[in-house]
Amino acid sequence: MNTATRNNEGTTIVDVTGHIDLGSSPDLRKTLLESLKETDRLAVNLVAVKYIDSSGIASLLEVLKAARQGQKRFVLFGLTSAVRQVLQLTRLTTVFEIRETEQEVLHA
Amino acid sequence: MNTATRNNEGTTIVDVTGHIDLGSSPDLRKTLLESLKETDRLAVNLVAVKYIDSSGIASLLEVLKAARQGQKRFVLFGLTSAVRQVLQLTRLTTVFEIRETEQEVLHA
Amino acid sequence: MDVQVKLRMPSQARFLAVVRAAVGELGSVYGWPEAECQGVILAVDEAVANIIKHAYHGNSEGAIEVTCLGAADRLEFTLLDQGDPPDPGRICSQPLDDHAHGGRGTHLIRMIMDEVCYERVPGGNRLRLIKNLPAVGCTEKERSDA
Amino acid sequence: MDVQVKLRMPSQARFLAVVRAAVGELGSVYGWPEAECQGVILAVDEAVANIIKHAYHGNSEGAIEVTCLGAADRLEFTLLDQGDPPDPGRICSQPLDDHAHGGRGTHLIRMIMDEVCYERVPGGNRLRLIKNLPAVGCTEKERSDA
Ligand SMILES: Nc1ncnc2c1ncn2[C@@H]1O[C@H](COP(=O)(O)OP(=O)(O)O)[C@@H](O)[C@H]1O
Ligand SMILES: Nc1ncnc2c1ncn2[C@@H]1O[C@H](COP(=O)(O)OP(=O)(O)O)[C@@H](O)[C@H]1O
Repeated sequence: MNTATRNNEGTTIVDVTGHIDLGSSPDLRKTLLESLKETDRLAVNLVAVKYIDSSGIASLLEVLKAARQGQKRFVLFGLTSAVRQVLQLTRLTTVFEIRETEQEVLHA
Repeated sequence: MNTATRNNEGTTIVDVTGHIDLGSSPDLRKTLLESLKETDRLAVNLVAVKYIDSSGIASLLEVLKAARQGQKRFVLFGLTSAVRQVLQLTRLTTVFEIRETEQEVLHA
Repeated sequence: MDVQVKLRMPSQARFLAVVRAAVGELGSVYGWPEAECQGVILAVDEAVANIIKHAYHGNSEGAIEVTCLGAADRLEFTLLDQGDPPDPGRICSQPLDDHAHGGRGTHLIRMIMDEVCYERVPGGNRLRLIKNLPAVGCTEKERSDA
Repeated sequence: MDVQVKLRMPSQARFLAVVRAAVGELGSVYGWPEAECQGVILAVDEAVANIIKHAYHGNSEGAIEVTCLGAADRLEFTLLDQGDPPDPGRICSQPLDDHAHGGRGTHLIRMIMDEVCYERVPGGNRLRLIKNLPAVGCTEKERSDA
């Protein structure tokens, strides 16, 4: 897994590529929590994530919780079918704010 | 492996995708030999071929031989690193006519 | 004749990718629909991750054996470890609608697989996972097009 | 602890993809350069294809066992079949600059692997292939960046 962080119209975007599993989810968690400190709006681009397991989901939930506590926005976008499947099975599709595209994230 | 055949400026182009191995090379051979019957210029687009083994190379050599016998042109283009590696190891890079792009095939 | 893939690996997360690749490739050889493949990959990955986390507590020197038996109508997985056995009371013990961070792996495994069986055997802890294939009587081609 | 992947499969070309996936994933877990991975995948695939073609003559019911042993500094493969043994005089017997259609598989295997050994053992025909890893003393990260 790799991550790259950038800014688009005041929203911090973290582009994630690769597989999010037990090995890589601690890195993801760390990167996202650090980014969250520096911004009020954090969006995670999952379009290049072909795999996520429950440890990845747990990391995203932890970031969501931190965002809520800080009254910040935390959005996921670009979900592949694999990511969608896991969120559906774990009944979390309505817990996260989920958008199709980066444009929708910025203008919703 | 999948193949799709089309025509561009009088050259028949066969787009190949997937892996060419012992299981799929007989199909490739058949498709190419049939296409060769209908055209004087046959080009194989290998840009989406991530794997080829010696049985695939053998099939391409067989088509090359048939093309030479019929005084027809037979070109490969869009070679990925995997395809390039096998052709180099088997010292066949100079035996085939190889082009970078479809444009080069048409205008060379 | 069926196909068997057996992996012996140390309890390290970096080898999960090898497990996933082998399971995924087996599925696509048998022409399973993409979504079924993804589900089974996830279930097996979660089960191996649980062994790394809970049986071996993150110790990277534990041994894990994953056996996949593939046939046209089902896939069967046997996972073996010599770590701490699972406490049956904790498997799927946490309600899914609790938004705590953990506790979802065993739910995913049960939702995806048709049979899930944790056993204590002489060689250690054994987990058997079975997935029956959806399509009966349709060709591999039809299935892979689905 | 090293990693072992063992595949038992019938002599059918469609399972070659499972072999390639497992070998490729092992290579990338150990952080090999892409070109090395591709080479080893090719060599093992050619060796299994030869068993299907020449030991079992295309009969789809023969048994093939492929064992991959992965360590940080080398990969070792053992292939076992119960078909016809190879005629040593035919291995790499055809000059590469002959443009005949066949005869390249055994050359590729020898060019890519560091050790290639065909043996007759009680269980059948055994082929051992060993590839030593290029980088000594550089980290996995450096290797995968290479
Ligand atoms: N293979 C295993 N070995 C030992 N304990 C296990 C195993 N799998 C699951 N468990 C127990 O079941 C609990 C629930 O597991 P799970 O639903 O995967 O969630 P999590 O891993 O996030 O705790 C674990 O916390 C652990 O106590
Ligand atoms: N595993 C094997 N079992 C039996 N014979 C083999 C085996 N591998 C290679 N051979 C013999 O070696 C010859 C050369 O093999 P190879 O270089 O791979 O080319 P090809 O498969 O195109 O003939 C084969 O034709 C066959 O006679």
